[in-house]
Amino acid sequence: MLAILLTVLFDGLAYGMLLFLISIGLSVTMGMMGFVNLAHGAFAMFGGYVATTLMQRAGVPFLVTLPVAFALVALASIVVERLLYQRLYRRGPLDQVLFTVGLTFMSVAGITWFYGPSQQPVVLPAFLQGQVSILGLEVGIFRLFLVAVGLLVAAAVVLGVERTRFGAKIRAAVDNPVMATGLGINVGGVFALTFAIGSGLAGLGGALGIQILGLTPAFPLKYLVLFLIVVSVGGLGSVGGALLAACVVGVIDMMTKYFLPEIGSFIIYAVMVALLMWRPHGLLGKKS
Amino acid sequence: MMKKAGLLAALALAGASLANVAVAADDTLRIGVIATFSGPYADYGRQFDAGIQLYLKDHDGKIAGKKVEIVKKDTAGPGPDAAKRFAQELIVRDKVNFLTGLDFSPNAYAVAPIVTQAKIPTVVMNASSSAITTSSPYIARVSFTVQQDSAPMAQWMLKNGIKETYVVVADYASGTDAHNAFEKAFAAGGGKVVGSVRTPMNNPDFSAYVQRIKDEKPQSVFFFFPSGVMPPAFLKAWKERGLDEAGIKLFATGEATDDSYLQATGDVALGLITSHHYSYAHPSELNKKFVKNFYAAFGKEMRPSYFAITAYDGMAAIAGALEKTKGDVSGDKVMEALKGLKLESPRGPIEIDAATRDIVQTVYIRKVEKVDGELVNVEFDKFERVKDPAKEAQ
Amino acid sequence: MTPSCPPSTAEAGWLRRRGGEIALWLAVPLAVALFLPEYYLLATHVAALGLFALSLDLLVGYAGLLSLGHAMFFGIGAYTAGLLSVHGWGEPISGLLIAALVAGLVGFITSFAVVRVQHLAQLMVTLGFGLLVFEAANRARWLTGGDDGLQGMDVWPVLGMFEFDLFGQTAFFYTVAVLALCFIIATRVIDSPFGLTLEGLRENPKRMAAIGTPTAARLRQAYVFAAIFAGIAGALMAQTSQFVALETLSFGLSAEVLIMLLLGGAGRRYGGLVGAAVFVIARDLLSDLNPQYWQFGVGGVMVLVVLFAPGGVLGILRSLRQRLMPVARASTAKAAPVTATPATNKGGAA
Amino acid sequence: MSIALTTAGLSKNYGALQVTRAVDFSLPVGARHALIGPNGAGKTTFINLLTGTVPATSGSITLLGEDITGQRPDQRVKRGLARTFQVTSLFPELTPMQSVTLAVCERLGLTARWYKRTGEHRAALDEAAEILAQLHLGHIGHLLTRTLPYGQQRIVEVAVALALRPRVLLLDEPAAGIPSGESAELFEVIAELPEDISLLFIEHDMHLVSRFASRVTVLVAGGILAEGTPAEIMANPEVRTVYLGNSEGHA
Repeated sequence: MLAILLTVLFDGLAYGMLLFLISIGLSVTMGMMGFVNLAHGAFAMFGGYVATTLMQRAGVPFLVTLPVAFALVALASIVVERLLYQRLYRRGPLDQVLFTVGLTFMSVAGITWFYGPSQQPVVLPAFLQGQVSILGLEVGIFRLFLVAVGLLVAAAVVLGVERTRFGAKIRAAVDNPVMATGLGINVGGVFALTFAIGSGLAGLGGALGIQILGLTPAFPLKYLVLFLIVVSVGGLGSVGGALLAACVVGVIDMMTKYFLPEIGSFIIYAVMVALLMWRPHGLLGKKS
Repeated sequence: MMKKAGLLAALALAGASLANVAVAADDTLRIGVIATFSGPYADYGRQFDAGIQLYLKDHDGKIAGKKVEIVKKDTAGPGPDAAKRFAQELIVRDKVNFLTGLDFSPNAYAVAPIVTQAKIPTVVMNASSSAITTSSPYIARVSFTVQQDSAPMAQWMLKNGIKETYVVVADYASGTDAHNAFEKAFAAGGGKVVGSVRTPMNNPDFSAYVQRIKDEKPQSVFFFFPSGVMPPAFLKAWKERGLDEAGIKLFATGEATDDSYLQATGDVALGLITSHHYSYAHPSELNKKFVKNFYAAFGKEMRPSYFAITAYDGMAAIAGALEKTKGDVSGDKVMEALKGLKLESPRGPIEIDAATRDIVQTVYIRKVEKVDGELVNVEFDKFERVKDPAKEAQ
Repeated sequence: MTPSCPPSTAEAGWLRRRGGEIALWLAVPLAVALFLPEYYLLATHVAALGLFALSLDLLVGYAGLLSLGHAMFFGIGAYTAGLLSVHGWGEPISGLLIAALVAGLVGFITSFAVVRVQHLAQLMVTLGFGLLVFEAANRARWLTGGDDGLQGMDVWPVLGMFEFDLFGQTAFFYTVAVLALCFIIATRVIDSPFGLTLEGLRENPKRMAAIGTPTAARLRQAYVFAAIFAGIAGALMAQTSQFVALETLSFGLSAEVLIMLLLGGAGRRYGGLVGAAVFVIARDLLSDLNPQYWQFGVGGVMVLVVLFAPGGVLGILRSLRQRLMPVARASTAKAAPVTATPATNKGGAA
Repeated sequence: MSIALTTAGLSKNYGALQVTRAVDFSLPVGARHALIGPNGAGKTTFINLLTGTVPATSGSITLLGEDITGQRPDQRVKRGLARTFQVTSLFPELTPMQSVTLAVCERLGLTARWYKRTGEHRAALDEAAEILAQLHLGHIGHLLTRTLPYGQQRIVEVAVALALRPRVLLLDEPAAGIPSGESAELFEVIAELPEDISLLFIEHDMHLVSRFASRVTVLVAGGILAEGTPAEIMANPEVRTVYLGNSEGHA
């Protein structure tokens, strides 16, 4: 029984890490600029397609595609941000919703045009397949890999935000953009860079996620709700919060699937509502 | 307000009756296709379209001497309310003589009352919920029913010494049908279903369910998912958790190895045994020709899946019926003609049951193998003249 | 923005103000009937969704209350009307009223939770409720028919006179009539002190509290109103299509109706109707044009509207009008109540 | 003369931090009372305690003989306690006419009424128009608030508060952000307010204070340092030391 519990727990964490990777960017950018970027899932999708394209068309090894996916998506996102998004920062959230959902629709149709509507294949390198047993616990190697990457990124992000000058600027900008500007911080620039990194991470998540989330043009809409749950439950702009929320969501999801499959997604939604009732600003969100 | 409506209703009658000039009896045959052309399941519509176009190409664009006009409507997936509206619009606005397409069962059910009211012959090209043909006398089916493909799998498993199994189905109507039909047939032959789970439709990751199965160690597992994203995900989890190594045998219906997705699904599908009515590798001359022409028309990018073949046969059925009626498209005559219609399809001999307007066909047992680098469903056993078990039961 | 305060010069002024509108309300359906009878279905669809979007406008546009789960009420209305007629009570108008009642009740119950939170949390809580109800309906196959949809509806003739016909003529006029009625009521609500309060809450809840408004109570009231209208819209959809799909409860529909509203212009009485028309017609044309990639077009429209028509279609119309005739500003700035006092008539002219 | 508002031992602590220390304060009916003190003296906190937007840690507040310490802000408003905000807090997309009408409707308990147009509530509209005219805002009553110059927005602040027919009106730096030239005009308007309204206003400019206030309370570090007529306060050495370093004129 304990073994089972641990296995499920671990799978949940692996799943959570994936959600964290994809959602963290959304959380920070929303918390910082209050910009509602519902096209975030599209960036994750692009990451996925970058990876598959490189693997299929150019035979690039899986691990190499990951940093490329990160870089390309980050780059693309800067273009989008400078070209389009920054025009909308002064607009209300509703305009931003309409705009970013519109973008999502376009990207969905666009990807369908290039890649067709169906599932993209991904073949993991042999050394990431199958299971290993750790202390008698059967663990999927790929999921182990996911957890590792997730923790690494989380650590990097936390250190980056806590320790570096740039991180300090980000925190200042999140806490109070107006004051930050007053302190001579180029909030626009800081945001653009943060946005790029966040989107890049989403791209990385998208590439890593193909194995578990699958990859079709419907991706951005299919998982939007999940990402939003992580962001809101975690608390806007909170790295730790996003990590915590992602793990909670992942674990609950796995637990219900294993122990109460007939209940389906009820629990996850109920828990979300309950948590938001209890802490409207998220588990680790700052009161505004 | 109502007074106004009344007044306007009177006025409008003029306009309506104008629009109402009975179904145009000119020299073109209008066929409305309600299917999924966008969204996650867009491949269904694409395959339908290919099958239809191929049939017309093979018969230089004519059916019963009339030139054919196809009107496509996109439901973007299961969308019964949209489907119903489209059906009405196709009949009222586009004045179609036939309705066809219909990939999702809910969409087919929603259309039924409309075509009954309008007496428009409707040929279901995929929707596989058993009761669809009973929901309207103007509906005939050339595809299959979930029960029709599921029950034979159970019988074959029993025949091959598998006495207990664990059932996994997607949590929607067809999933339930498959579950019941399979369990019924399996139990009838002395088999035992030791456990079952219904997985949500939008569920991306099956590892938890598979882990559960692994821990319960059944002799075998039978699963049914709509073709597309779910089967590959399930098979991935299956391999990752090493259930083959655990000695658990896996069976499914052909949706799991839909030729459209099989290549992308990859080696995880190797060795999977499924029951279905069509594999593009079906070794008959007719099918070889069909596949050849298909590739010629649409390139090797896309394999003809069971959606393409049913679409092709759907057109053939319409043609066959109109041949009998000498081109008369009136609903009742056409339906009469469709009843008992026999066709030699690339998938093998098919017949539209005179009593139920549902299809009678051969169901094949296939195994996924690599044939010169390509993953294909190789047929190695079959059940002939299979009727819809659900209707046989009544 | 909308004229939230009508002129005080009572009914005569009312006719002067609304005369054009009434003409429009008569002309449009008449035009459809005479020239586009084969578009009855589409028009009916637009009308029902228009009412749905209008109901959402009360929340998003006026009260500044966010919702991503509004389809919950649309669906509940639809299933109420649907189940009634499946189980033998097909009288449409009473069906509407009961649907409205049920939706309103659910709205009242959930309102307490919804107004306790703001911003993203509010978005997610409404979304959460929506998803839960969807799941429930999906499970309760014995009741709702699950994803096969609710079949076997038998709706009786409207007022015992007008049968629902295949051409959707009755459906069309029935829907338009109900829409018009609801629109009049909604306009009343918007023009009332309560409506003004909602705008105040949207603009500055803190100040509303400071002038002594029990803000939560008012927001809950608005939420219930929105639920009721959404329920009616859903019931209309169910009765006219004689079918209820599970999708009427889906997150997709909640998002779609929000998009419609924003396209048309939130916080404007006609925003919902215009938005629904634009969205549905655009989608219909585009998907006929190209059944595979129409989404690209729809997305494009949304993007362009935000970039070049802030405040939606009506927003751009208004700012155009202002550019053309500067005086219009006074009128659009809801001079309404002020016209009473001579002092401001002077100012208005100035 | 009778008392409009009194506080007894009113205190507010945030943990160890004492922002308001046992303030005993009383505001006579019809008073024109100024509250002054260096930045961070807790003036606005004191106002917030009175209106109930910040709950008191200890002590009591009595409004017109009734203890309101436990009441919600909106309840206190109903009892006749209104305020304005230091940073303009209005309804940008509404007109002054609408804003004031809103306040009047709230006072008359109409804001839950949805079946009758605002236009049909003649009394409310006329009263709103009256208030605007009284504050010389009549001519801009129909313009969107966000389009108004800041000075006028400050007056609208007052108008909205007045519409509540307050017995006690708390003005938090009503002239904040207005060039000192114009601020006098604002206070002219305030000075014209009906006698029976008791005024407590926070103001830095001692000239304005001495012109418009009959009494002054000096708040320092959350406690009352001194109270008296403007002249007495100006003369008070303690006050001067506290204010030492502040620019000339601004006491």
